[in-house]
Amino acid sequence: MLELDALETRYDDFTFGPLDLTVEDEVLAVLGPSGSGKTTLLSTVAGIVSSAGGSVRLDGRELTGRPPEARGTGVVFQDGALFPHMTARENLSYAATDAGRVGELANLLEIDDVLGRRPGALSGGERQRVALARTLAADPDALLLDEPLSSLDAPIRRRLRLELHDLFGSLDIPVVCVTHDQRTASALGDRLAVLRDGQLEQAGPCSAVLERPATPFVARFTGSENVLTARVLERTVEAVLLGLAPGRPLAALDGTRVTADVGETVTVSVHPARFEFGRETTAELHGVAPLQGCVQRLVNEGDQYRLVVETRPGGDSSTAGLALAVTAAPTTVSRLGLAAGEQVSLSVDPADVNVIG
Amino acid sequence: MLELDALETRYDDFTFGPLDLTVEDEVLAVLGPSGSGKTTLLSTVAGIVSSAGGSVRLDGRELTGRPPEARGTGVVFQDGALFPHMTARENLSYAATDAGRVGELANLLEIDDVLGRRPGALSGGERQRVALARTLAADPDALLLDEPLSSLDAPIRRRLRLELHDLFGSLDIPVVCVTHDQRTASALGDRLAVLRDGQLEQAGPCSAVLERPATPFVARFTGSENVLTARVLERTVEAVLLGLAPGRPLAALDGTRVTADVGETVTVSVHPARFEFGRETTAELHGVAPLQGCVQRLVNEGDQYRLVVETRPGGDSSTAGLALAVTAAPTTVSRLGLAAGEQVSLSVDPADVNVIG
Amino acid sequence: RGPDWLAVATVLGALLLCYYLLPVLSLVASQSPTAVLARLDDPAVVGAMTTSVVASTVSTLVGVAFGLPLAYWLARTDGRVKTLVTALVVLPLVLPPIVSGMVLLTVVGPDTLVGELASASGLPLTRSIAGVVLAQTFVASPFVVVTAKAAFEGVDDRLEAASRSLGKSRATTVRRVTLPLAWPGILAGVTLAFARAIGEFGATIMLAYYPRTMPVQIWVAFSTEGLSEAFPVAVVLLGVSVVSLVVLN
Amino acid sequence: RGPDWLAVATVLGALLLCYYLLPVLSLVASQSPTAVLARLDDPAVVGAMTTSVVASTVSTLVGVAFGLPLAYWLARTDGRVKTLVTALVVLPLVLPPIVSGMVLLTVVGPDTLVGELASASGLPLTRSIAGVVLAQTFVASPFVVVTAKAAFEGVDDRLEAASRSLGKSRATTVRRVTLPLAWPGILAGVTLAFARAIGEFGATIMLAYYPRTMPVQIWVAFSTEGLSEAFPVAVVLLGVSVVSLVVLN
Repeated sequence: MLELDALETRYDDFTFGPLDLTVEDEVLAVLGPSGSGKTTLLSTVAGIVSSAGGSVRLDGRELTGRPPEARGTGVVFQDGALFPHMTARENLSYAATDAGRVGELANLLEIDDVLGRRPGALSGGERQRVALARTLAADPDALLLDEPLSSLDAPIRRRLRLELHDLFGSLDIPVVCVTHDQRTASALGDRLAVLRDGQLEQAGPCSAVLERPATPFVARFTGSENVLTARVLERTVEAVLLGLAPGRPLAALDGTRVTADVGETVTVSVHPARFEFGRETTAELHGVAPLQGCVQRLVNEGDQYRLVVETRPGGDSSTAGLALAVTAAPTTVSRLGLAAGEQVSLSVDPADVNVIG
Repeated sequence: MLELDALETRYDDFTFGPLDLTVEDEVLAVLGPSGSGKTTLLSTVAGIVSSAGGSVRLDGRELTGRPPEARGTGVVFQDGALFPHMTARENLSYAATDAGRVGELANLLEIDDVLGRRPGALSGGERQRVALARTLAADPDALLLDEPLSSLDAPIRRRLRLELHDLFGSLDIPVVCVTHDQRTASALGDRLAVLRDGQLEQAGPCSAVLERPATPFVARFTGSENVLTARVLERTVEAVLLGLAPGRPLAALDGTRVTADVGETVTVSVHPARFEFGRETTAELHGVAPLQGCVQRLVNEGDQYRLVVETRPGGDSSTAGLALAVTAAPTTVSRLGLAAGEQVSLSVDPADVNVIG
Repeated sequence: RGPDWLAVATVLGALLLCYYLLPVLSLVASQSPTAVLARLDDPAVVGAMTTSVVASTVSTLVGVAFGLPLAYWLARTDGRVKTLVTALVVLPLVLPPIVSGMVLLTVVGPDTLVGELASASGLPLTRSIAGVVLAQTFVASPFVVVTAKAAFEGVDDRLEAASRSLGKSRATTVRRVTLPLAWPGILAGVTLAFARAIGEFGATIMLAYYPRTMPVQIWVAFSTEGLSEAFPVAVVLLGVSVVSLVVLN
Repeated sequence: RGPDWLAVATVLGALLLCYYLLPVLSLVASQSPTAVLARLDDPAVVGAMTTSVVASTVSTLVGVAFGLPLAYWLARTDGRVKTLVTALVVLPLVLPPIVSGMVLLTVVGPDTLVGELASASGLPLTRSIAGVVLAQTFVASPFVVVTAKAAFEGVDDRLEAASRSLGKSRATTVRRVTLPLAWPGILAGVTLAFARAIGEFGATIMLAYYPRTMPVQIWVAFSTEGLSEAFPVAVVLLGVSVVSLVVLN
C-alpha cells in the first residue's frame, strides 16, 4: 500500500500538492492536462525530486527523505529512458536483483527476439516493453508509469493497453499510471485521480469519476463535454424534473440527487456518447419527451461520428440555440440516416445525467 | 492544385517514394505510423530537403529545385517552430506580406489576447494557433501541416479539430495535413492517403479509405482491427455468402463484390464499431443468423466499451476460438447489460464487410 | 562497502577549485594600489597597454568577420569535409603558441616572399603591430569559430526552415533568426578570443618582439629587473583584461 | 537587391581557413627530415622532450583526477553557486599565461611559505619538474573541467534517475551510466588539456625556466642561435604533440 500524506513539492513557478492519496494493491490512473503535475507526482514519490512537505509511505515503510535507490519504487519513464550504450539484455541485467528473472520477464513481455539490440534499434512499442521489463527486474514494491503509451501508434497502443491491463492485474503491488489520455486512464485504472494545476481535483473508482465527475473541469477533461445549466421544473418526494428551459424537460431524476428547489438552477453534465437517438419522435422515453434538435455538423471520426446538435430549449426560433456535443456509433448513423441539417430527437437516461451542483 | 509526380527522397537508411499524388483545393490528410515518411513528404514538397527525383508542381508552376522561400508552400511545423526571441505579434509580422492581415488573422484564430507574449509563455493550443496564423500571414499557395494536434490535451484537441475543419473549408488552396491519429485524419481530411515505409499504401476519399481499406495494413491502421479469412459458402448470380467456417455464415454480399468460387477463401475486414449486438438471439438479421460468442473482456474506455468476443465458428467447443475486437457505445452496454463471461450475438451489415481480396 | 567515493570526489574537486582561487587572491593581496598606479606613468607600460588593446581589438574583430561565416558553414554541413575542416580549425588551438609563432614566421617572416612584399610596400609584418595582429588572430580566432559553431548548431534548424518557408531568403533568415538566437554563444566565443589575444605571449614574442605587448613587457621586466618590477604591469594587464571583458559582455 | 552576402561570407570563411592551413604546410615543406632527425641526438633536445612528455602526462592526469568530480558537480548544480564556480574555472583560461605564471609565483615561489616548506623537504616547486607540472595544471586542467561539464550535461539526467530508481547508488550510476555516456566528450577535453600542457610557454617560463620544456628550449634556441636552429626542435615538438594526441584518441 502506497500512502501519500499532504505531499508537497515546490518549483520556482509551480506548487504541487499538498496531496493525500492512498493506493492499495491496485492500479491508480492519474489523469490531467500537460502541466498539471503528473510527472512531478511520480518524481516526488520515487524520490527523484525532493518533497517540500508531507510524507510518502510504502507498505508501512517511511520513504520521505530516502534516496531513490532505497525506496523500492520502480519507475517506467516516458519513452523508456533505456541506457543507450547497453543492449536490451544488458539493460535488464543491470536492473535484475536475480539474474534468472531476465529470461522470465523477457518471455512475459515478448521481447526475447530483441534482447540483443541497442535501444536505438528498437521500435517504440519494443522500447516500452523493455523499459517495463527492466523496471520489473528490480523487483519493485510499487510501480510508477509515466505516459507509457503516449508515443505509440494506434494499433500498438490498443494492443499494449490490453496487455498492460492483464499484467497489472497479476502484480500484487500498487501501480500508479500517469497519462493525459482519458481512454488509457479508464482502460488501465481500477481507480482514477484527476489532477489540475498540481491539485487533486477528484479521485475515486474509475467508473465513478467517469460517470459522476464532481467539477466542470473533470467533466470536460474526462469527455463529458456537455456541461449545462439546468432548472428544477417540478419536484415530488421521489423525483425531480430537470429542464433546460420552462416546459422543456431534460430528465426526471431520483429526488435525492438534487436538493435545489423548483425554479433554482443546477449544473449538470452529460457525456456525448450517452444520448439516445430518434428521428423526429415525440414518444416519451425515460419518462420525458425527447429534446428536438437540428444536426449542425456531422464529422466522421472513423470509429464514431461526432455531431453538434442545436436544440432550441424555448421551443421557438426566437430563443438562443444550445449546441450539444453528441457522438454516435457508425451503425446508428447509417440506421437512422443521420446527416447535417436534419432534425433528430435526443433522449438521455436519468442515470446518465450527472449532477455537479 | 498541388501535383507530385514520382517524387522521391533518399536518406542513408530510408527511401521515400517514388510517390504520385494530386491535391486539388481540398484537404488531404496523410496518415501513417511513425517512420512512414509523413514529415519527409512535407519537407520535400516545401523544399526543406531536396528531392532525389520526380517533380512538384503547384498551380502549374514547377517547384522542383527551387529554394523553400520561392515555393509559396506554407508549413505549420510540429509544435509550431515559433521564433522564441519574438512575441507572437512579431512572429506574425515577420511573416506578413501585408501588415494589415496580422490583426485580421489574430482575430480569426482568436489569439488577440496573447499577441504580446513570447512563445515560451503560450499554452500548446495557443502556440498552434499562432503558428497557423503566422503561416497564413505569408499568404501561401498551399498549406502543409505536420501533426497539428498531436501535442494538445484532449478537450483542446477536440475543439481545434472542429475549428480547423471549418478554417480549411474556407481556404481555397490545397491543404496537406499529416498525422498519426486516425481520428484527426478522418475529421479533417476530404481525402485520405495512408503511408507505409515511405510508400503510398492507399489514397482516396476519406470515407472510401475508412470503409474500404485495400490492404490489411490500412485496415488495421485505420481501426478495422478484425482482418479475417472468410470462405465462400454459397454463390448465386446476385449474392455470395461468406462464412468463417462451413455452415456458419458471416454475411451475404452482393455477388459482384467477390470473385472467388465456393470453397475458396478471401480476406475481409470489419471495423469493431460496425457490429450490431443482440443477447443470445438467433433471429436472422441482414439475411443471416448472428454469430454467437462469449465476451472475454469488457474494458471501459470512457466514451466506448472495448470488448473481445470469442466466437467458435465451428459451433462446438473442440474448434479453436476466433477473437473479435468489438466496440460498443455505453448506451448499448447498459441497455443489453453486457458483462465479461456472458454470451452475445453479433451481426454485421453486409455493407460493413470490406473485401480485401 | 568500498570507500565513500562521494566524499573523495568532493575533496578532489574542492582542492582544484582552491588551486584556481588562491593565486589570484594572493596576487591581489600582495600588491599595493599605489605601486600599480605609479607604473601607469611609465611610457613603456603605456605603450604596451596601447599596443595590446588595439591589436587585441583588431584581431578579435578580424576573427568575428572571417570566423562567423566559417562557423555557420561548419554548423550546417555534415560528413567528412566537416570533420577535416573542424580539425584544421582546432589545429591552432592545440598547436603550442611558440610553434604557431614559428610557422607564421615561415609564411610572413622577413625572408619570405609575403614578408618582403609587405616590407617593400611599407607595412612590415614582423616587428610591427600588424605582426601582433597576425599572431593573435592565428591563435585566438579559432575560439570564435569553435564557440560560434556550437552556438549555431544549438539553433533548431526547423526555425530556419520555418523562416525560409515564410518566404525569407537565407541571408534574411540568418540575420533575423539565427544570429539573434546564437548571440549569447557567439559573445562567449568573442570573449574567449579577446582574452586569448590580449594574453598571447608565445606566438607574439616570435613574430613581434617590438612593439611590445603587455605580456612581452612583463617578460622583459621580469627577466631584466626581477619579479617585483614585473608585478605592477601584470596587475595592470589583469585590470585591462577584466575591464575589456566586462565591457564586451 | 543588396550585395550577395552568401558569396562574401564564403570568401571570408575560406580566407580564414587558408590562414590556418598555409603556415603548417609551409613548416612541413621547409624542413628536411634529416636535419630534424639529427637534432634528436642533442642531449638538450632529448632532455626537453622527456621533461615535456612526463610533465604534460602528469598534469593531464592530475586534471582528470581532480577535474572530473568538479565537472560532474557543476553539471548537476544550478543557480548562483554554479555561475560563480564556473567563472572561477574559466579564470585560468582567460588569464594571460604569463600572468598565470606570476600569480603562481606568489603562492609557490621560493620566497613564499609554501615554497620554502617544499624546498626544505627536498621538493622545490620552482625550477623543478614539479614547477612545470604546477604551471601546466593551472593552465590546462580547466579544459578538462569545462569540456567534461558539457559532456556530463549532455547525459539525460532521466537516465541517472532511472538507474537510481533501479536501486543503484549514485557512485554505481556515475560509473556505469554517466561516465560511459560522457566518455567521448571527456576524451576531447583530455586531448585539449594535454595539447595545452605540452605547448605551455608563458607560465612555465616564469615558474620553471629549468628543467627546460620543449617550448622553452625552442625559445632559447631561437633567441640565442636564431630561427634555423629553433626550427628542428619545433618540428619535433609538433611531432610529439601529434603522436601523443593520436595515442590519446
